[in-house]
Amino acid sequence: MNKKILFFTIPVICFAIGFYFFSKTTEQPEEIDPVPFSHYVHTKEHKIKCVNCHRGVETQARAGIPNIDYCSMCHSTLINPASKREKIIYELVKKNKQIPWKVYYNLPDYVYFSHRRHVKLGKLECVACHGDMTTHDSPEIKNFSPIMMQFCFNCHEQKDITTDCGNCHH
Amino acid sequence: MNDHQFVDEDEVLFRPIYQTSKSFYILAAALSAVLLFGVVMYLRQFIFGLGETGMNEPVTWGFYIISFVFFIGISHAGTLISAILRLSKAEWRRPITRMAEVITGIVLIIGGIHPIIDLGRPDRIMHIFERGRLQSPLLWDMTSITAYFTASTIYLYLPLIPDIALLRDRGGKFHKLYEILSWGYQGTAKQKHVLERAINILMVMVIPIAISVHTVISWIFSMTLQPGWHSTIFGPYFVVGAIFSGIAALIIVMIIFRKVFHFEDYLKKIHFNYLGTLLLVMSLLWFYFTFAEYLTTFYGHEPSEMRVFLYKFTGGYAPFFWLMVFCNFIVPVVFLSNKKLKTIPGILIASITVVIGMWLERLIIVVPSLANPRLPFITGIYVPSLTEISLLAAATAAFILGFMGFSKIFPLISIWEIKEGREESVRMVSARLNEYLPSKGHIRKEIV
Amino acid sequence: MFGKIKSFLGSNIFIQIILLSFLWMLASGMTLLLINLVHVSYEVNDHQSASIAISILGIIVFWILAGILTYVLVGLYKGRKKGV
Amino acid sequence: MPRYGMVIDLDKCNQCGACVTACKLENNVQIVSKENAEMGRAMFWMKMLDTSYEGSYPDVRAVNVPALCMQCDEPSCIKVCPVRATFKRDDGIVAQIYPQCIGCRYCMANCPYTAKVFNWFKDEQPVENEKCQNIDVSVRPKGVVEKCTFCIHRLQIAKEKAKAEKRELPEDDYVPACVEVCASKAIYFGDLDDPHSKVSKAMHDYRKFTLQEELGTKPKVYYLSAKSE
Amino acid sequence: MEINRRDFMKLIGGSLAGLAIGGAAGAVMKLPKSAEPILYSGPRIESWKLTACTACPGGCSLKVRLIDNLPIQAFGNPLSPINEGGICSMGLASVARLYHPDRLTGPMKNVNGKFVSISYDEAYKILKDELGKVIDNKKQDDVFIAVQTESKLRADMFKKFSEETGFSNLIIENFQASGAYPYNQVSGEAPDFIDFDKCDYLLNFGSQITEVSENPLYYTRKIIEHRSKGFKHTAVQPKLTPSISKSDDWVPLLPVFYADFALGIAYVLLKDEQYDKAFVEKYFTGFNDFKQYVLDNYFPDKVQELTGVPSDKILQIGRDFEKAAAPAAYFDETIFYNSNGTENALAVIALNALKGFGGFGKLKEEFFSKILENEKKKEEEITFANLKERLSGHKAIKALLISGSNFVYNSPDQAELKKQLSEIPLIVSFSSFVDETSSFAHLIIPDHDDFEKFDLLIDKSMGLPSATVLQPVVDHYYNTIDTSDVLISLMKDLKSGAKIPYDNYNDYIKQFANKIYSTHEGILMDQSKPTVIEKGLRKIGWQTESYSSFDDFWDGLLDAGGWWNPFADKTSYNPKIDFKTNFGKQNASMKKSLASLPNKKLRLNIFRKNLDYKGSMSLYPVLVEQFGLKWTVFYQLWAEINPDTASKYSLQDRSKVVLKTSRGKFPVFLVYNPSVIPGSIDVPFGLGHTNFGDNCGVNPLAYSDDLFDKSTGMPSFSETLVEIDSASSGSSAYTAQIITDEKKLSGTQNRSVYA
Repeated sequence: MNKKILFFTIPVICFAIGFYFFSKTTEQPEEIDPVPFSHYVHTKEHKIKCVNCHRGVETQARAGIPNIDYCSMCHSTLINPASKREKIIYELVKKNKQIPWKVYYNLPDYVYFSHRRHVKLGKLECVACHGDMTTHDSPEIKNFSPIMMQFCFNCHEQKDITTDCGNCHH
Repeated sequence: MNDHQFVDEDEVLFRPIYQTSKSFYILAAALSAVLLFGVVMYLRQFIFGLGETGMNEPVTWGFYIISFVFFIGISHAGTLISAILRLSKAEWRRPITRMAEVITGIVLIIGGIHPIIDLGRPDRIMHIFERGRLQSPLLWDMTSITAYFTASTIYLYLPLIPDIALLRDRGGKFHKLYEILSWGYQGTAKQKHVLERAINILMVMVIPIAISVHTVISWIFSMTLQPGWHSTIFGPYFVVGAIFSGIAALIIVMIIFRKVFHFEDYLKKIHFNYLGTLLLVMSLLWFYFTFAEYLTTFYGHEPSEMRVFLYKFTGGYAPFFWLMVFCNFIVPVVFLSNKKLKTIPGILIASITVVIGMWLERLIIVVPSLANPRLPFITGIYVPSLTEISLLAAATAAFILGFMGFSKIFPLISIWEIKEGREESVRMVSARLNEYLPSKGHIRKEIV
Repeated sequence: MFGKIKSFLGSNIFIQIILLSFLWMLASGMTLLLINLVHVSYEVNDHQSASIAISILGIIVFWILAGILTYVLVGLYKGRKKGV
Repeated sequence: MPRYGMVIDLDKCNQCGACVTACKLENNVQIVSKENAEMGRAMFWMKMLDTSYEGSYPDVRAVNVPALCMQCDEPSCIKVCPVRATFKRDDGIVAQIYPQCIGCRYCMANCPYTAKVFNWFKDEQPVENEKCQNIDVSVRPKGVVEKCTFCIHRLQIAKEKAKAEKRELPEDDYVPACVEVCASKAIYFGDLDDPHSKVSKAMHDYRKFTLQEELGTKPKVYYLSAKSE
Repeated sequence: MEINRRDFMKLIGGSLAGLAIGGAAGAVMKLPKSAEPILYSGPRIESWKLTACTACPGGCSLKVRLIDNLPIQAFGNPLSPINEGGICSMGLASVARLYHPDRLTGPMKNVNGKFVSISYDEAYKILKDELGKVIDNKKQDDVFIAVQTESKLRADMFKKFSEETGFSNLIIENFQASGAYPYNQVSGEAPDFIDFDKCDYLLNFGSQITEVSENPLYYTRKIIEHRSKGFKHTAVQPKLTPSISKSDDWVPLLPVFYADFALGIAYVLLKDEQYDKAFVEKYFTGFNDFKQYVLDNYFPDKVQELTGVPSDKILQIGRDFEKAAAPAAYFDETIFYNSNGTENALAVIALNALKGFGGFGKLKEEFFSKILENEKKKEEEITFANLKERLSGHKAIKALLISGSNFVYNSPDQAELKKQLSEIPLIVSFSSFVDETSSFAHLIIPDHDDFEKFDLLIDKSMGLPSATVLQPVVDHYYNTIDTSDVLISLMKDLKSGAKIPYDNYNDYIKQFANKIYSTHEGILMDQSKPTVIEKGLRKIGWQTESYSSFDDFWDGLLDAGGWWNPFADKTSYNPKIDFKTNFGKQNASMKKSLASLPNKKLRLNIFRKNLDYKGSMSLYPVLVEQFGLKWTVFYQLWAEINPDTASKYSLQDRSKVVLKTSRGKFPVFLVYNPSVIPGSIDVPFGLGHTNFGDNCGVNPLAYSDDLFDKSTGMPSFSETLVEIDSASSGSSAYTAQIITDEKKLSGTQNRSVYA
């Protein structure tokens, strides 16, 4: 009898587990960028600020990702001929071929998030949300700090900024 | 008197549990097919969206809400009636109560599911628990229906215990189940006493809950500003309607099982007579409420109200409206008020029409008001789609299936109450009569 | 020792208790839900009073129901003939 | 805190319906398939309540009323929402939170202005319009209720601009699309509480009326008409 | 309880199954695709560009919103004096056209019924050779060019082309030009505008003045203002259109009777001796005959029995008209949508003449005609009528060039016309879509979209010269080419030694702008209306701004989106006019039959809505959706009928009815409408395209009689008689079912007609 129960309960539990995971997982795109971009080299070694490449940060909602002709401003010549990585981008620049960046921070379109508001008006550091990207030498494969609504909430609550739904959702 | 004889006597009541005919399986198969189809249709709706239904602007509520109200209404058959009968110590209740309570149990589940079927985003149902708003009548509903469901299941379960004990003592199939559910009931005085008490408390408790449930459902509508809904008598109106349809459903069920399982000598003409009378009374009461409702509307002659009024009386929904009146008032009155027609078939016909009529009434209440909103410029047409119809069919099938299932596990007529009746009631009744009658000799005539 | 536990797990009373606990779970679950909702209504302060009134009603009903069933089942359990 | 409201001057309105188009395009309101439209599922946040006629031929006059969500001060829709998906903001705009809505459509049933619409199917913009969607507004998923929001996204962006430029939000910076495009300047929009705003001046016109005043929903969309409505 | 191996396996199996099912269920329960984030990579930089709207003759200035240099929305330019930030539905929707899936991506060649794409050079070569042949054997007269453009400059370019190459059969449909056409018959010049500063009574003959007209948005504002000053606006129209909502008085009248009505009013003036005698004897040659004729034939009672307008109404309007100091009887192209359109127009002109054209005005010095060399050409204009007669007559047409015009869709009785077209050996179309007309083409050289090309829309209807720039918002997506450039290169190739002072159209535009610049008048549209003081200063020759160079001016022009001259002076309009024609003779029988309907017959009155201009609507789903009626009738043809008439024929409201004309049957959804003229059925125009965007509904014009205005060749919209073929008693409750089978029906109808 109780064997029966066991046989009943365990699959049920498994069902629950399966259900939970499959319904909750937010699958991350796992491909690696075609360009082995290194935040470390750019920020730490060449002392480039985030804003210099992600130009939208202080002026508009989107930070934006530089396209090839922006890269070409530096990479039109080989800075460090030794570097294998740099060759790749150098080639791309020569061919003037756009880089198919992977975008890992996809905001649902029913959320209004403005970088300007947070960085310029709110005086937030990039690190606050994105984590310290400057240490990343290898190209990104996932969004470094997965941002959930709770994440926003915590900050908004402690800074006591409105948590009115209508403020971010429409 | 000796036991053996009794067992024989009530053997009929045990038979359904131990013997199953082929036709049972066939019917079960057919019904489950219908049910399955309904499920498939629902999955389609779930995937493709509510567009699968016939609902539109401004008729944003359709069959689902109608059947929700309807089924919850039916549920009042049971518990309320049996409770009232128990309370009023009506001796003829004994073979009826069980079925009534079963109806409640099953129908509540079905009815309770409907609002979820009606949701546009059932995958977000958790939002109700996370950030629900208790001020919304929908939440009142959720609460009261859950309460009612719990109460009525308990109320069904408690009187079932002695019978389960009987079944357990017989041994055979489901032995373990019976052992567990009977909680070692052996009919000792103490146990009897405990049971009695519990049942009495519940009886008193269930009635207000039951009434509250349907009042709250009516409030879903009457709390809005829609013409034709925004009315104070909706609470009692719905409750009356609910009991009305409940009794009708109960009669149908009784007659069917009487036929199928040969309960003729338990469910006698007299029971149907009484229930029929009750039905008649409710029918009159229902008509009174309906009349009051529409008279006030008509007399007030408020334009937007009148649009709905005319839509019902002469407009697109006139056929349904008059059919409803026919089913809910004319037929019952004709069949139940006159001796010749008040036979069991007659009563059956009356009850069937009443059930249909009450369903129509829900339709009449829900759709026309939505179809004629306050701004006269936008008007709607509502034509149900296959999805909705098949889901209605599925709900009905589920109801029957539930009953069949129950009849295979538990007795449909509470055996111990019958026994108790046989043993006790004569004495109890005479005692009671002694209390409120002057002379003794007179009484003898009455009873014998 | 282990045998005892096993037999207990097998026994009816265990299952019966589980069944009973379901009802209590429902009752307490309902209570928690209502409390949560009241709390939310305080958070966004709209009509707390209404929420409270409704929740009080709901909670009481559920607890009474659970109580009754427990009372019965315990009563039945106690009231068995001796020696069974 | 401002209290945003609107005044529509029916004597100026020439019934061109540009406001309707502007609304649809600004908010990516989906254009449903023909079958659905015929079933009465066409979605309009703002619609020209269609011609009722005054007088008898040949002296008839058509009465067209552009109607949108009335952004009531006492909204009957938020009273019944079971999940707080619709609520009144501090600035008086009645917001609808799509990710929160469970699609019970109770608010629609209770809206005396039938201003709300429901996504019966998943968003189905025709190919012609796909490429010119307004990126500021989310595309609503299937099974949620939506309605006019006074182009709330414009308010957000305007506010942010103003803040970035360190100045107060001037009156004309934030107007809904329907107001912006109106050719006959028949729609005024702004802060009703600010006595100097155009809208509050227009609001105190003797011709003022609101739809279904008797219900006491206190709409914040007023109409002006010399003909008594 | 011990678990043996089999049990264990069972257990594993069970749990795996559970996991799988659970996973599946979980996957199902996930958010639907549409709710998942839509990824827009790219910085989303917002920018605004100014251009002009070409959806209707108005030529409003558009403010286009671009995200990452892709146009997504269009609004009105708040600084433009024409629309002052307002914009109509057509303008708003116009962005969608840019991305329309049906747009031609390059030149197309018709190879036995199928269009195959070819290179531009190929296409051009074919065109050049064919035309070259024609020229060589001196057959220029057998070539027709049908152009429909609202841009004067583009029209000018075509005129230039026809001049240079000698293709004299040039048909130019231009709203303003055709409005001026009857003036050219009786007098030298047309008035430039209604002078709202003087005009105190506006009598509007059939013009949907605030919807689709010379300058609808400007007129909308002006008329509101005008009426707020207490001046009257009376509209004479067969249909209660939204325009009339802005008029004080409406005279429901069929276009056929406009002339009679106008003369009826003239009668009142003449009788009361209230007309402008000075003007008349100075400028009105043949006045006495005219007076005599009117006095004999048009006393109010006669007019009443003729037109059905009560005589006291005529008197009242006549009195209003004569009392007014500067009345204007206004008409525009729409008056010609009738078989005696020109006559009507002349009658209206005559009526104006009696009050000395008080309500109209003219620019002091003809600003643009100074610049436009080809505008002032006074010889006999070729109109669509000529093409019609040529087609019907057996004189062959060698070639037909079509630009912008979709005349097949816009003309009645299309079956015949289509047959005739299919006989033409060479049809070249410059349309960027395969529409009804260009589907007959042998060669299509698609033009740029209007968001991709340069142009300058010049306008005088405001009483001030203004020029709105139509400039590329994006550089063209597809392999298309500006038609004018094709023309220019054709001119060069066909006529050796043709001296063309510009090598492409943009150049031409620039030169035009340069002329504007060189006048040193006016200001750019980047500043709000000048104040009185400023005007005063201007008067005494103070330049508020001056540009260092033309390039400077040009850049400014592009940024500002246009140029206008708020300081231009205007004069009263008093032309010499002489009437040789006498009125009322035309189609008397038609009038009779329309006035006193034969039994069981009704008038089919086709009306236009402000969502559609000459059948252009079907490209824009958002407009087609709104085209419906009362938000309950969508994507199908409906008909409005007066309840009294309906009851006579026992037709129900909101029922489905099949109408029958001499050309065939078509289904309509019948709706009551108390504003409809008794005895006529109003159906909207704009649905029922066969291959041009959305093809729902029916095109009523295809079923109406083959009637054209004799001289302008505009199709007649309201002279067909129709009868109820069958009336199914469908009440509103069953619309859903009706609609479905109606669809089938309409489908078959289309086929039978277009076969």
